[in-house]
Amino acid sequence: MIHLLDIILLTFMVIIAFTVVRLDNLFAAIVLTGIYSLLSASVFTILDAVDVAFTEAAVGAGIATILMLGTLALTSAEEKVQQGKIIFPLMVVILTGAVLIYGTLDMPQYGDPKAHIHQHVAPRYIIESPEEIGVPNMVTSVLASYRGYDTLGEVTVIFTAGIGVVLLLGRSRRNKSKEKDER
Amino acid sequence: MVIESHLPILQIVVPLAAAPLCVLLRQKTVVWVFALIVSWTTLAIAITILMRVLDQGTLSYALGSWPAPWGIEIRIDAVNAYILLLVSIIGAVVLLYAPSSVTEEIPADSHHLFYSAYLLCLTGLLGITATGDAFNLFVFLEISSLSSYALISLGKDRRALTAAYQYLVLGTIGATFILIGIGFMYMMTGTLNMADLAVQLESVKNTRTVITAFAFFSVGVSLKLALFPLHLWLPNAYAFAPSVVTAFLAATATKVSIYVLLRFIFTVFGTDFAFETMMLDAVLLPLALIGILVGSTVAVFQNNIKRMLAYSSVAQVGYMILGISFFSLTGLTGGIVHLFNHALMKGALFLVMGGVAMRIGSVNLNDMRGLGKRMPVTMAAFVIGGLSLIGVPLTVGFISKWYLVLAAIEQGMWPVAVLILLGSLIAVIYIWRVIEVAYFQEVQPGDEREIKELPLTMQIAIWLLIGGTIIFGIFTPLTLGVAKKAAALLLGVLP
Amino acid sequence: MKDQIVLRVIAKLFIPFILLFALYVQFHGDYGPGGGFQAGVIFAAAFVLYTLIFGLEAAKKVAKPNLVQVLVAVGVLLYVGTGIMGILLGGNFLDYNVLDHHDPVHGQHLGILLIELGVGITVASVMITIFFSFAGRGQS
Amino acid sequence: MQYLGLYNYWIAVILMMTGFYIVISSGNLIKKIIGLNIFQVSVFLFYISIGKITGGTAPIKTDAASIYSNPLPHVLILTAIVVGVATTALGLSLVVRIKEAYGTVEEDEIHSQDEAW
Repeated sequence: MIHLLDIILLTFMVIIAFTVVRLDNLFAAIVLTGIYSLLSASVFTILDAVDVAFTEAAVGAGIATILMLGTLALTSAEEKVQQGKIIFPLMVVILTGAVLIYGTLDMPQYGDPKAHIHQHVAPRYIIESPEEIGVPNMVTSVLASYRGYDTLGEVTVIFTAGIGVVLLLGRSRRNKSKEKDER
Repeated sequence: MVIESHLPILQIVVPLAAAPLCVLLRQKTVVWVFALIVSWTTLAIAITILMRVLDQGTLSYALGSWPAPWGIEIRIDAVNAYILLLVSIIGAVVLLYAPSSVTEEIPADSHHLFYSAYLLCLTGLLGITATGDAFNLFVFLEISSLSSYALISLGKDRRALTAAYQYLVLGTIGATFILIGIGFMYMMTGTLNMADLAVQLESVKNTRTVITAFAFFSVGVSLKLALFPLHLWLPNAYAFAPSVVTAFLAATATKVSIYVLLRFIFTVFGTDFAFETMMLDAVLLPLALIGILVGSTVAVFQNNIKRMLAYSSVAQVGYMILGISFFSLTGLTGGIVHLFNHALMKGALFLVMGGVAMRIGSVNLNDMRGLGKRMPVTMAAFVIGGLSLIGVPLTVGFISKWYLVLAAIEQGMWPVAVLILLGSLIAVIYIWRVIEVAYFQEVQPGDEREIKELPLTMQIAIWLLIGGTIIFGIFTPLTLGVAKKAAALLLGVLP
Repeated sequence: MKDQIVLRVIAKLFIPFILLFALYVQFHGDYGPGGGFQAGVIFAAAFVLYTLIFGLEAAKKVAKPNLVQVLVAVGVLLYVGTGIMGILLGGNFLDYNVLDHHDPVHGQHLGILLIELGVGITVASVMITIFFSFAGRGQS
Repeated sequence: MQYLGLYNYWIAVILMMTGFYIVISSGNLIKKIIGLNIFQVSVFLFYISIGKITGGTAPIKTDAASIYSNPLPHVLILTAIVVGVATTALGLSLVVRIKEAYGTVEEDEIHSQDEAW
């Protein structure tokens, strides 16, 4: 059974995504992308993924939008109207999409409790983790303990991004030009 | 506490923990010495692991002591132990080379961050190679990718920025494709552990979902390994990145991606599915051949020698994929041994170019006139590396080409054998162009500069790799022996 | 926005609550949604707000860039350190059961607390660093 | 009727492809990053959809519930969101530097500058 709200939200997401494609004004596109993230966070809530919804709202709609607007302030707000580069990308996308749709045809029905994904591996997290780990939130148990190594990787990814951004933007431009003079 | 049983995780955690420590240490010489110690420790661990694997068979390490498939597992057999060794050798040798070149190319107050990012990239590559979990592979893939983007962007030329950006976009598309592939597989099986996936996929193999999963995963990985025609990010990235970064990435990054492809084709999906249902060989063989010919030909027309070597890398990736597409023990052995051999020679050649850039301030062919006399030791290394790239006997390049040609003949594919040799002939042309300019042309009149040879650490690093190309070209049991074992393991036959 | 008295007052009122909320999310992740990552982002959001209202210079006085960079590393090290403790106490890497030999479930609690703290510290300080880097670019 | 059960997946595919289209068709470097974001969020939507069980609740143990949705996709996507924002941050800082070096963030203008150089 599909939630009515789910359908409505998803439809809105499609409308927004299509609008972003057509927009030349980058400011509007960024704001709409933020709304897109918020809507997806709402869908995640309906689909029982509250942790993910929380994170997507904070990161996708929050941090990512702020960073994009910040970048916009440092560059330019209008996208140049593009010439002609439509047909090839459209073909690539239609082909890729067709393959994906083909792939969905053998998928278990949405929400089917008998699907393989709910029968193998996951039951242990659901049935035993409250006793084994002693934490009611199973997502926390899996994230921090069963798959704690992934989370270590995740922290390392964030750390890498921090290092990368400081390497790129940490030195002010003034220093750099001074250095050139010295050479 | 038995430290030996923890080697698989130490292989990754040692460089991982060292990266934040570099940030704390700050002082540039201290950081370099520290990173150097770490990278050589990593190498020592890799050697120990390989010896243990050859001795005792597959190593498995359960993280958090959670048994797979509930927890994440590190799983090392002859195939990835070999790749771990390759990555750590290059990581250690390139760091030995690094200080003078990095001082020249990177502002002094960013050195600690640079080495930190370098170690992160090493961590990512080792992590991808060692893991036995499909999603964990994605996470470490992103660690190595993000650090590569940052490292590449540090090149002096502003085109390094656009190259890094282009790589970021294409790399992220590739990673997202991989994520889609993993998601489809996960959906049909409920597991992420590679060994368990292999078992669970058996019953759902002919579903359209798994076929799509395979397609997306392969395309994503092919983007990462720069398989023709998905190689577009590579030439500029290698040409404009700092020399140290180019040498390290050229020798390791694409190799690790090829390993991922091998692992998923042979271990996870299985050969029946990959080669019979999906007819992978029919796709890979022509792409590999076109890649070899186009990559080599374009290389001939480059004036920037780093860029020339980058196009040559596109061709060399073709050779490795060709080895896989033969789907035979000989072919696979050739492909796997070429992973190792190419890393040695291409690493060395890029290190030489780094030295040239440092001394004459350019890697353009026109500026290299008379360089054979001005930097005789360094250019001698280039000549030997070049000969190996061509595939001259007594170098490692010969061993890999020999096996590939043999594999082609075995299958009665004479035209393919001829094309492999044709690729070598084109390599003769582009290597000769450099040799001609460096040895048979006089220094440009008016250029009175005193050009010194490279400092000792750089020479040692270059000659370690060049030494490898000769030693492993003559005494083959180590590289070829392990490659054979790895190929046999992948194909599920006795060596 | 430095001259907007209303904004300044409201910001001063709000920021402590945002920080408090971040701490709540950090330590309540076991029971409800949340955890180190979300907490870190919210914590950083407080500084973003502070910077927007009071300017970059003022913000850099509160969160000194060098200190923040140290914290970036500390978070990762805390995580790795917790993992290595598992090895030192006789288990595998990231094995929390051995952190408390008498009560494995308590060991799990402790392990999760420590690594979530590591995540929170690194995420908050990386986000602040990134924001400062972008904001600093606009000024020079 | 059986295809109605695939509705969520199909929408996810359409959204993915919309994002992918923005990435490969746009010549503006910021717009490409926007596209990557939409592409990735749509993949997240797919993952979360496959974890849903009809009649299930959020995977937080309570006395009131007996069926829980699958927590594993949630964990994977939490990690993937972090990876996504890390990529976005790095990509945007590259865009800022490119703007400083070239004075533009349009691909074709950058290209023509490099040609002339």
